[in-house]
Amino acid sequence: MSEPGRGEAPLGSPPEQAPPVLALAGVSKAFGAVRALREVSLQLFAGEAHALAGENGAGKSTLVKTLAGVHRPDTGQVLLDGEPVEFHNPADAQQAGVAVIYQEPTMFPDLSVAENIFIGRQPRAALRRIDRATMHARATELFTRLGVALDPEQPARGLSIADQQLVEIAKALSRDARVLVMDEPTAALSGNEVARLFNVVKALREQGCAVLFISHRLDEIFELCQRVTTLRDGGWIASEPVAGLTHDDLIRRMVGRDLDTLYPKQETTVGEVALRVGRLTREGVFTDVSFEVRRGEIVALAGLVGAGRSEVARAIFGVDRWDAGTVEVNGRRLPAASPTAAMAAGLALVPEDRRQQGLVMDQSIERNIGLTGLKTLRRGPVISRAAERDRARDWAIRLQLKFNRLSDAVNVLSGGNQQKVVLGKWLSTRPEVLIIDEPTRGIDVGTKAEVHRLLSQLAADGLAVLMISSDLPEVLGMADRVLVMQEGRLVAEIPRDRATEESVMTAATGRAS
Amino acid sequence: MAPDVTAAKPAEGVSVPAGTGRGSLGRFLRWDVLVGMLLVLVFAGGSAGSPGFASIDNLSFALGDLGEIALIALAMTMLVVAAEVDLSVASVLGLSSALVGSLWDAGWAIESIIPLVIVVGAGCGLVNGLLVTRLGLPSLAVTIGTLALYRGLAYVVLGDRAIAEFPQQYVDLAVNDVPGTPVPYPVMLFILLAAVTGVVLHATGFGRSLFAIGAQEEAAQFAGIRVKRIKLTLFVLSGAIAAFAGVVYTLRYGSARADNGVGLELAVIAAVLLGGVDFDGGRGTLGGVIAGVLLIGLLRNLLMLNDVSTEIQSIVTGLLLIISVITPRLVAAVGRRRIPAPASSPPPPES
Amino acid sequence: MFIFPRRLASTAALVGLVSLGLTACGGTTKDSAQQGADPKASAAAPASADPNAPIKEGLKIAFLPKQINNPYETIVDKAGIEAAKEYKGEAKEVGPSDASASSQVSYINTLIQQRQDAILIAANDANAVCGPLKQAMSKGIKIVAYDSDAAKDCRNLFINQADSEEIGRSQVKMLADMIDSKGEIAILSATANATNQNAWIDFMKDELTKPEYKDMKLVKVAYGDDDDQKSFQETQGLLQAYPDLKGIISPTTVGISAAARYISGSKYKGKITLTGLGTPNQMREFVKDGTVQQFALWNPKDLGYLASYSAAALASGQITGAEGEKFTAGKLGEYTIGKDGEVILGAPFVFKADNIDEFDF
Amino acid sequence: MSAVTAGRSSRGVVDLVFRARELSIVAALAVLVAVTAGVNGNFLSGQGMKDIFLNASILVLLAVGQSVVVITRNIDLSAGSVVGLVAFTTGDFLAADHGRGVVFAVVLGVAIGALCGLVNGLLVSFGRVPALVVTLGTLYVIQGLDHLIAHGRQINAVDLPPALLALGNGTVLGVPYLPVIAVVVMLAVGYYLRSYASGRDFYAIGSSPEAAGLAGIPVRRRVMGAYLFSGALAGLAGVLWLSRFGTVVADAANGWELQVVSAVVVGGVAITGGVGTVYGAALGALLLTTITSALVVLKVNPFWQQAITGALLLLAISVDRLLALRVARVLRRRNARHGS
Repeated sequence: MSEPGRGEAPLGSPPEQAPPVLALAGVSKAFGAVRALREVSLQLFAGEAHALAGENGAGKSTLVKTLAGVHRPDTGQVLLDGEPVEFHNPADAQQAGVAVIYQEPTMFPDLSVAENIFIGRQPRAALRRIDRATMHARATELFTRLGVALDPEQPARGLSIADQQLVEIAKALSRDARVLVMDEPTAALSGNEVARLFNVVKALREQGCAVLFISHRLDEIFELCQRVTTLRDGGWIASEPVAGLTHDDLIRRMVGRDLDTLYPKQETTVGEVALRVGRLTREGVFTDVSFEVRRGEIVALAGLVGAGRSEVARAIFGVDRWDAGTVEVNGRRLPAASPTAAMAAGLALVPEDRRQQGLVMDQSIERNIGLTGLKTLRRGPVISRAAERDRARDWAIRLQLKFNRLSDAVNVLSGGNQQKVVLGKWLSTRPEVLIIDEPTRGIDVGTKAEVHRLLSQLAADGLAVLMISSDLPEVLGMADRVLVMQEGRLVAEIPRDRATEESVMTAATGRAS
Repeated sequence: MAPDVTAAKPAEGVSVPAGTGRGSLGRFLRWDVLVGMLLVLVFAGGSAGSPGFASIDNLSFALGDLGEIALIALAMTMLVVAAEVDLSVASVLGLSSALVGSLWDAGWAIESIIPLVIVVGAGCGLVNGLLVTRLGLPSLAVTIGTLALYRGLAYVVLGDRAIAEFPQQYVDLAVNDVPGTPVPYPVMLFILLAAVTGVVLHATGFGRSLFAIGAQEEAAQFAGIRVKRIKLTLFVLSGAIAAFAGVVYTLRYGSARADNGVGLELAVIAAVLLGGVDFDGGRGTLGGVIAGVLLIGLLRNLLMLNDVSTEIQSIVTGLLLIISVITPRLVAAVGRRRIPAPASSPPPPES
Repeated sequence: MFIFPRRLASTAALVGLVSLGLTACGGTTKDSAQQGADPKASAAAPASADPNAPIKEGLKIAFLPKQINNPYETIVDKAGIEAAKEYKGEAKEVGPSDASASSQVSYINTLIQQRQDAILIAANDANAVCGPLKQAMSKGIKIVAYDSDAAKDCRNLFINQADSEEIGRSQVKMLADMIDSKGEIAILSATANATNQNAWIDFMKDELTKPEYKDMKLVKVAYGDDDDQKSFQETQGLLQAYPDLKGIISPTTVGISAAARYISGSKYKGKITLTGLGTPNQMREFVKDGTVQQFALWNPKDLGYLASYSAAALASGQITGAEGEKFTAGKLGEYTIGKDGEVILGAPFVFKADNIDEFDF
Repeated sequence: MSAVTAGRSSRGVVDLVFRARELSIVAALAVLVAVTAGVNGNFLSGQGMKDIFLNASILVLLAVGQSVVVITRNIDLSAGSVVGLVAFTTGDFLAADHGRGVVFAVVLGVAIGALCGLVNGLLVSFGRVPALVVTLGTLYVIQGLDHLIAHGRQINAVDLPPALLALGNGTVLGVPYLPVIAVVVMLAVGYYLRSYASGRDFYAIGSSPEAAGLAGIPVRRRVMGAYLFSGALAGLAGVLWLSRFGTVVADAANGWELQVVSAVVVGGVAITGGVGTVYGAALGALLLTTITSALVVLKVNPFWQQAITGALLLLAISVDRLLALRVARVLRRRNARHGS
């Protein structure tokens, strides 16, 4: 595990003289019977990066949306420069200088990058016309300030997630935002992209901007922030300087108890080859990718976002077509582009995007778990509801799923529990090879450890696991071998004992070491 | 990958919790149940207030008159559940009618005409399906195109002719009641097919797949469901059923014309939506659709019997349609006060 | 690549089985059906008519036009409803908003349930309405077709506005007079399936085979679908496609007015002769500005009036619909039933600049 | 860094395709007109051109209104029925008293249309129900109202004030009013959508309704606006319909909804929103009308006309899609070559 970076000299305590730029005072928000926020207070000062920590479901997103004007508090106040204000809608909040960067970037794919930045506030020429030249010039200027090269006239469709984040930040910059709220901006980014983002944020902070930063990666909180507010179950736990805290302190505040190790890797005996990928190529996406995964092994596929890792996984599983190469599971070659055949051969893929790809959000837990087993749940031509329910209950118990009823829609579950449903859905197919893409993205610390323990246990039981992750500590903590991809090619294979942050990042960025 | 075909999705500022229809309130106030209750009301009111309404003759006729719409609605329900739509069904019906007429006129045996026409209908559906699944085009746009194309082909086949004089034993099959019952043969066939469709939609893996595709196509694909093939199957099925409905239509009216069934697609879609199937896919019940078909048919029949003008009938149909989509959202809005939005879902109480 | 899934195959098989199961043995073709068909039992006609029977009071009769909201049909039906007041009957007009046979059928059923004494129908499709009409007749309801006939064995009477043959032939004659029987001509009809239109067009074609019209050539039958815009555009197309076109016959009120409107505003005005069937109110402007010299129509009010009385006579037992029977239609006087139960209103009236102002319908 | 160059060239490709969308319609039009004129010189005569433009104008107006709605990822099926309602009610209004002003009639027609649009807009944006279903419902309702008001009556040219009829058939400098009105409306709307912030909002909403809400765009108000505008244009189209045809019964423009949607789709406005221009939609409308006229002039069997129109629509959207897929592939390869 890496040493938490504390490069910046943290300001020990908030500057008491000026009132906070933005503050919440005793804010409560309930949805029906559920109280998402209970009397939460928070103060954001100019020039300060403030972390918001808490498990999924602790109320972080509700808090962000309250600041953004999406939700209005039931009780309590939002204070701007010490004065109570009411944000009726996102536009009000933006007017007040609050810029929010959401977990998933909110782009207009059909509009140009420049328009995405200036939508609703385009520079005007005579007769209130849009002044395109000025707009593009200002966009270019913003990108120069951010130190990135993006073409303002390029359509946003097809931008990488990292680039989309940058456009969002450019948007915030262009508003001269006084408060920048970032809801898990790094979830989809990899090492050097995070570094680039942090440089930008630090510069903003130094210019007097208040930053509210949310991340499940504790290292990042320690690297970037001066103070941290912790929420648990919708309630405020603490607001304190980061300086005096350790990882364990923070986890204890979030979880309310001590956690065992986050990466409970078990030693296993490696068996025969379960998955063999030979010279797999999809034009323009990845080229000549060959590797194998053995039983009992956890192989991590590392690299920057956009290096083609998820795309390889999709092709192996057959969601995308490959143009050349072979995929063998237990020595049997798979046809191209057939998830059905891949499943029959014993493959399972826990996809990257839980909400879009992993789950049918409106449907119940039991239906989601049953979806991969429609053939096995049949009694005659008809699906047996009892069998479906048994299967769901079985996995819910095994995975320690927290739920009310199995017939509840999965969209009422927290992110971690949703990920457990996805796991249950796939493990119930009794796979021999499990491909798991970003196993713990957006999952709180407690559940994260559970997922890791589960993966470890599965490998020990003889499952072959291919894990894709942008979370380097996770890669290093869990993998027996690390494969590194860069620009669509497999560039390095690093065994566990030689894998370090440095060796992986060097390979991923293609810099000669 | 196919773009999402929710052309008609309402623009909305914040995401609407989609699952709230299944909330505690929604459990009892489901639209399809309401439609069923409305149907009972119409029936009871009609029997009490209009002398001719509850007579066997009238009901038998009213049922028979719904035959084609009901048949096509079966396939349409499955399509809409899978978040697709087929606007070309009435044109396939017309093409099928024109083919039946011209082949019959050319001296073909009706026994070979019927299977052939159904195959042609399946072919029409196949074209729709291939354009939607292979090219990833929105089905709304594709089937507006084939709506014109197939109707045009019907005119090419039959032109201005109207063919009549079909063999009596077949006309009888389309018109007469099953002996001993007040149920016309096509309706009996519909009941059988509806039972099969109901089981397929609500109790088989295929049906589960449809709901998953409609609710979240990508997730369905990642779960190993053959999305494209299933959609293709649905379009083929829809074409074949529409063609078969064309045969029934032709025999029932004893007249094959190129313009048979013009505008029927809107009636079918109205019935399906009235039955509570979500146009965005992923939600609906066949029972609701059947209630919807019956409600539209019986209500129209009742209004006619009471000499309510067509204009008012049209207005009533339109209003029912609007109410049918507004009500569930209102119920959901009421439910939203008790159920949190998913975007900010707090942890569920531990079990 | 594409394999029909099993379920689909089984459905197809089911459909196939059903259709096969319906078959006895050997195919049923048009020929075999006609050979095997029972001689059509003539519709339940009472044994005899009583020419002296008075018209019953309180008769319930219903007009079922091709389409409600068609102004021409509205004029006809209103006149019929007025006529019913004269003989103390109750008349009403019901009907679909689209001109389709299927929607007329629903209305026939309703009228049967309402136990009307007589149904007057302008059939959208002669055959499609036949089944339910027979059913109505079997329940003692009298059926009178007007404007557009239903199949002969499904109605008691057909009130023909004018003899179809006469309409067809006279239209050709009228045009021939105006263009000296020379040049290319075209017909702008309503929908391709309109039975009365097609009957007239057949007679027009037949008339054109006569030697005196050897220099007239019918180059095209176009369909305006009784839609203004479509008829308009079809007229344009005709004039462009056939630059030598001398005359157009449009035997439909929508078609002739749209064509006249186009011609009056185009360079073709005065070069092309337009005639056909139209209402005076629609055509007045174009007759006055010289676009149209003359056109024909029967008086639609008389048509409705006659139809109404004939229905009453049928329902009262004065007539049965047999050839040769006579009845009195109020102010219009006595009519005789002709062949196939047809009653002909009279010759169409020709409207010209000097008489058009005498009419308002 | 190569991202800029990659971006520039990819933009070039994308731009070209979008422009190619409109260019290809122009090309198709040119070929169609050339072939037809080759067969029959009359097609390109002054009268022939005038006819084509006159025929297209009303459809162009409706297509412009519809494309604004479609760009916001919605649809307005009730447009045709609004034309019918407005044509009849304004006709009725003017026929009742010749002294009533034509200008007032135009305003009245547009107001009735806007009212219908308002109802649609309220239901779609505040009721949050699928636009297709709502406007299918209002289509039935408006049609029913129209028929109820008309009740089998007919408005004849003689009943209308000459000034109104002159609007439909008169010319300014030899060009008929109707196409002038249509072109002016098209240019104004096209310019507004491209060059005004609120105009860009429509594209943003269609591109991603969720993001639009979060970006502070007044989504409901804009969607309302789109419907209001589409309704008002349908109202204007109704008045022009009346002035052009003079004779109006209740079912004017009956069934036009699908034709309008076809024009918009052929014109390259994506039915999934966010993409397309009103110029494309107007060209699409022009193309569809020209095809109908050309088929008559080419003496194509009238029974083939509808089939050909349908096939062309399918061809248009398929080619469009194939082009888009091709561009995506080119972009993908290019990105791969340049690195990301």
